[in-house]
Amino acid sequence: MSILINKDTRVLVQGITGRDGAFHTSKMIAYGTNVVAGTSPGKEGTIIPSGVPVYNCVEKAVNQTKANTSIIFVPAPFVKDAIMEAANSGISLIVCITEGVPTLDVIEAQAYVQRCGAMLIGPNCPGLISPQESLVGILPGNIFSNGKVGVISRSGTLTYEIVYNLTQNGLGQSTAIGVGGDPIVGLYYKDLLLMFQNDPQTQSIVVIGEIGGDAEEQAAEFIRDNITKPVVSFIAGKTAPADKRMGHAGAIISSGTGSAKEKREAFEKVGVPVADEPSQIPILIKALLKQS
Amino acid sequence: MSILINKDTRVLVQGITGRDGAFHTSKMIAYGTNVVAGTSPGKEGTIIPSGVPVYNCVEKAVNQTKANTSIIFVPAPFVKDAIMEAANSGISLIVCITEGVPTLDVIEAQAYVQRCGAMLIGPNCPGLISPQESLVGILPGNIFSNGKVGVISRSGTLTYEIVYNLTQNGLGQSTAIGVGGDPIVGLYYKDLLLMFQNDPQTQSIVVIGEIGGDAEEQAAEFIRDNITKPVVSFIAGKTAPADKRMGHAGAIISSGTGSAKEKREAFEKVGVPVADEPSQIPILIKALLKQS
Amino acid sequence: MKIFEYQAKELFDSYNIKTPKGGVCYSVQDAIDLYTKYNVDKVVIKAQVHVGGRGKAGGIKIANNINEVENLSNSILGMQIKGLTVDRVMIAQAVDIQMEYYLSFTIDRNSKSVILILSEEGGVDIEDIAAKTPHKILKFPIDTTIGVPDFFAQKAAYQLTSDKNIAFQIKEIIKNLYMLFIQKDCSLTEINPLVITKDGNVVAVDGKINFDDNALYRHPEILELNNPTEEEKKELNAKESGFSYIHIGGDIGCMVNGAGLAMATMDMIKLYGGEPANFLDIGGSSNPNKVIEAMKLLLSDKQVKVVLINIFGGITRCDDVAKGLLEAFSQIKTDIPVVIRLSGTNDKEGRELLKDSSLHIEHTMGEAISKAVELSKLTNPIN
Amino acid sequence: MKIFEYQAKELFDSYNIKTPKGGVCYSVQDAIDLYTKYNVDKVVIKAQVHVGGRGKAGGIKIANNINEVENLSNSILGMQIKGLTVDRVMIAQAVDIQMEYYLSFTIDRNSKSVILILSEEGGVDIEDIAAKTPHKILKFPIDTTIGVPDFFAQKAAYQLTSDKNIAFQIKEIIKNLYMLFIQKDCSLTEINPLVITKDGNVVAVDGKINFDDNALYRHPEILELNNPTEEEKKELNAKESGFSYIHIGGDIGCMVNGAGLAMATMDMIKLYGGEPANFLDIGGSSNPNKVIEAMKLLLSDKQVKVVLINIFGGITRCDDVAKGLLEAFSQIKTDIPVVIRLSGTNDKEGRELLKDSSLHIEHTMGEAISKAVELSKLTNPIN
Repeated sequence: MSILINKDTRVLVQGITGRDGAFHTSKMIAYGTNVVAGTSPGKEGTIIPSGVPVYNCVEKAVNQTKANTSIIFVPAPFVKDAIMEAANSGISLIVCITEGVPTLDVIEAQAYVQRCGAMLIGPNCPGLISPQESLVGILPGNIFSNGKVGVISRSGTLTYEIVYNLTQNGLGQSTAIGVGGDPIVGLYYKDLLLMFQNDPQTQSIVVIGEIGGDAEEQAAEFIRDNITKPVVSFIAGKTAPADKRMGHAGAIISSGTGSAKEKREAFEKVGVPVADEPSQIPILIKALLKQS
Repeated sequence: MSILINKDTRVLVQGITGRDGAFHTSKMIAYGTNVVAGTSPGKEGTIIPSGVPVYNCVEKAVNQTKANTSIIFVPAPFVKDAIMEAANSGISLIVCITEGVPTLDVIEAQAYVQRCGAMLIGPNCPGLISPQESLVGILPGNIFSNGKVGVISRSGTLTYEIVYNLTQNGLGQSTAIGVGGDPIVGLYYKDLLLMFQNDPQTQSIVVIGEIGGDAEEQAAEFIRDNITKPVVSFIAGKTAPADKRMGHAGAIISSGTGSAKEKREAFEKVGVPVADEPSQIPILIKALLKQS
Repeated sequence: MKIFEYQAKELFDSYNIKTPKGGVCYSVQDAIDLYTKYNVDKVVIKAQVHVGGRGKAGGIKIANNINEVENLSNSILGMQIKGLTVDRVMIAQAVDIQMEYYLSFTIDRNSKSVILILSEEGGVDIEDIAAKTPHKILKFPIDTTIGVPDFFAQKAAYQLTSDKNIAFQIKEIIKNLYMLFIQKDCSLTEINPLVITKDGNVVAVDGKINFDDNALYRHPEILELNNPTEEEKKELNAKESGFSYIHIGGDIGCMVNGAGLAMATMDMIKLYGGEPANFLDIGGSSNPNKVIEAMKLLLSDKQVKVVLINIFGGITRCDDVAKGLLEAFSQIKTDIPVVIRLSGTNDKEGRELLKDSSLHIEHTMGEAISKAVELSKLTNPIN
Repeated sequence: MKIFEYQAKELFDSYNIKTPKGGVCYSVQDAIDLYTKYNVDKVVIKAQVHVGGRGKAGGIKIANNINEVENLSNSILGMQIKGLTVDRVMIAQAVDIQMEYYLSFTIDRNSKSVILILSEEGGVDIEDIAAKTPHKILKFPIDTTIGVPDFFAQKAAYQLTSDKNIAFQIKEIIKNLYMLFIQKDCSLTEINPLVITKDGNVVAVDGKINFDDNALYRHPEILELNNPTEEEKKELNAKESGFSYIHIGGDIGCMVNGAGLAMATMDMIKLYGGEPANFLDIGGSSNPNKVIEAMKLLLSDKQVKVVLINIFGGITRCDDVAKGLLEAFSQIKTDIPVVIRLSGTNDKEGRELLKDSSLHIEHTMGEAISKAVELSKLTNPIN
């Protein structure tokens, strides 16, 4: 078992004829992901290199291919509509890769997704992977290996760095998810921690946080009350200046909260060790697993 | 037992300091209704003749008095806001008396009420009564008597006419509800039929319909599939010309549907006798009760 | 409230919905001037009236040159359509039609929301399509909390066409028509036909817009477009006096409190073999002035031979109603017989007050209606 | 994006939020002219800069007459506040303060929505209120599908006052400020203090508005208000070239792919005893031009003694990155030592390609950072 996606996941690519959409569709297919359909308004019936059928509208694509998960590559101004279309059409998991989406668009789209009983990951995220099962995103599949560590991260390459260290040290992953770096995103620490807690394959969890907001502090409280599996963490941005946006819109320390120090303290208070550098993560996990 | 309201109903009057609000508050109290609070922005703390405490906001009124049902008398332009405020503040049954409310306002308010898990009756309705228990509306309490007939109606005085006939013939009522005459209203035939079906006190049901829309046709299908108790009906508007608004905005025959004849046929097809005149209703009920 | 086609066209224009060149003319000279100004060959001349079936009545004609414009506008201006005199026509450029669709937004009682209706069968009455080929009517209920997002309009548009260019234009029209519907509080915004021209444009060739009367208070600019018929003016005056009146055409004038009871009264008159003259709901109060106004309106209908007053006393007590009626009838001089029935709260007291008047007093609805029908059958019912 | 207080005032005005008479001045003469024009006694002269703490820095003064206006505007214009030169001041009529409240809308990560924040403690930093008297901060998350209905704004307003007149004005301000927030895609709309004057008016005496950079494309009128500092211009230029750059101040210049990894790199430099000069995320591609632009920017910082390039190859393969770097470095002439670490997809091939270059090649992040810190400690690191 893994969480959110597995061999049975049937993926729809929204914006499949765009440059990024086409490129990552072929990457996902090469990894073994079951990509069943794509959308691009006005291009229904087009033959594309990956051979995936193209539809004008998500509803029809879902009806004809039973897609249950979508990945969004459409440009930022069209993301809100794309997310809502997916939710409206019965897609249950929506993964939005696009960056630069206006915050109010995300707020409205996320509220609608919730109302439809669906789930959103992202925007501005690398997607997720259940190694050897399914890859829905732009993560480099080759650095992942199947195993028992669940990974949740607000970052992209930093996740790869840490996963690379895990894989090198024989610690495969059940599922790894990049939740996205924007101020407002869909699924977040709490939601995913609970899924990993309930997933029989997952034995331990890595939370990769960064400065800004108080999601890590809240995650710490949640771990204390709900998670019995070992959790380790890394937090980026100790040296970031206050009130500056570090690439991720979410990574702003403002209003005196959201500093790396506060987050570290919150985690350590609930028994979650925080690594000083990415390479320490495998060591911390192994230590905790030995204890338990 | 009755449906929707009973001795335990705690009523809040929205617009209690207005002419109609104040008048009907005293009528409801005289009937025995437990009116616990009223609202009127800026008038919190005012002493009004009925002695009911006045608040600025529904939320505070609910917190302090545990009101669970509200009745709305505010002018039409403010009705949408009043309904949403009630739903937002945890009121579970909202009865809107005001007429002349813009249809789009009702659509938005009703959608919000549903989202909050509350129920709306009206607008443009006389309210409802569970005789000897509670009166939430502007119906003349004295013509009702406690008994076993459930009454659902789109009309006001026509309901009184029929209830008067019932009472005169020894047929008391469990609950009588005027759902309102506008194109869009809250609770409707189906919802209420099901409640009466599940109410132990109710033995038979009177449905008072009128021309316009296809609610009666839908109710007929619903009765066939879900209602085992005897149902009788009266439908007003046989002689109304097409495309004319007969006082009730809802009473327009248009697009070739919604005629009294079609509605009568729909009811008779599912074994619901339709009275030619109001005075026949008690006779039809007695006949059905004898059969069963 | 309804508006004329040319007014609807102007609203479409202001919401970026493409329409053919066109305008309103009150005279033949207007029509000639407009035709000359547009500098096109073929135009359509259309009677502007608030009823359907203009085409069948000869109110829509095609003109190919200035002479035809003169002759045809001359013949349409002043003609009668369903009892209404045509005082204005619309001149509009004729378009090259490739396809005709139907597109509207209206209120849907079942989904308790606004609904988008589409059909590939445009140019004919939607009622006819509904009757003959109901599967050709597509309905899309709207979630007004999210409105009409692009994807929704797009999905609908692709139901009518697979052409990307046409679908894009229809999508935009759907979005704009919805905006118009919401921003102006409409009860109907209809484009029929929505035409695909031979050169690939999507154009609203004819349209109908109705407004929610309850919301007119927030749209003074719409209220200005109102142009009621004589019949409608009577109804509007009644409304201003606090009651509802609709003329029907029989000989038994009715005055009832409550719309449902008023309809039931009309139905029973018919059932008992009589002919109701009108619908009249005087509402809840016992104010004598309202009764006087209502009676005057009733009696202004020269066909009326009997008046039937049917009052059910609820919150308003029957004795108060009786007092109001006595005061009213002390001011109204008429030879027409009046049958009255009072029931409900304090009905005995009410009937007692009226017993010395010239009114026919009855106890039940059935008795009152029997009496009124009986009186209406007398050649000279004046007793 | 941030705007000046006087620009915020103009936006408040256009959303019917009352503000004191006021305007911007670029010179002492402007200030005198405006003071004369307003024809009032007391005015406040406020430095217009994009940083907080103006008051403590002496950038806000009260002037009671024309001489004080001249002297004080003269002293504030040209002063330095947190490294920024004051090139404009705002002159605003002083108001008679009875109460000062705090009112703002901002984005709330937890409720995943917009949030209304109120406090009866206005006129001081909200951070200070949060730290000292957190119970005095009232938060109201907004359901954006319904926005801010009257009842909601009213409920909030009555938390600050029981006066009907004041509550009504605050309610209207709450609704208008929310409209501004939504219609202009703000990330913050703050009124602090929101003043109740002695004569019962509610006035926005100072305000701050920040905009969502991601949404600026739909607000050209807002983009026109932009007035970036020198530092911000550098960052904007970087963004246009496709990477993110923020100056920090140390001596180890960094170039990293990915924001999280870039922050982690800075953190580790510090951990290893070094000082990062900047944050620089070059993003995902191996385009040599981007590398050249980024290197130029890095090296324009004269404090930089070492450059550290930390690349994790994911979808972008390390050998492609290496080719890009080789091409870039063939064009960049510098004596500053460059440490490079390549890991991930095809890292061996990448390192192989670079082995004959003058770059210090390392395998792990730890090794690369150690090396860079070591080089930065040499008085003359040029090898």
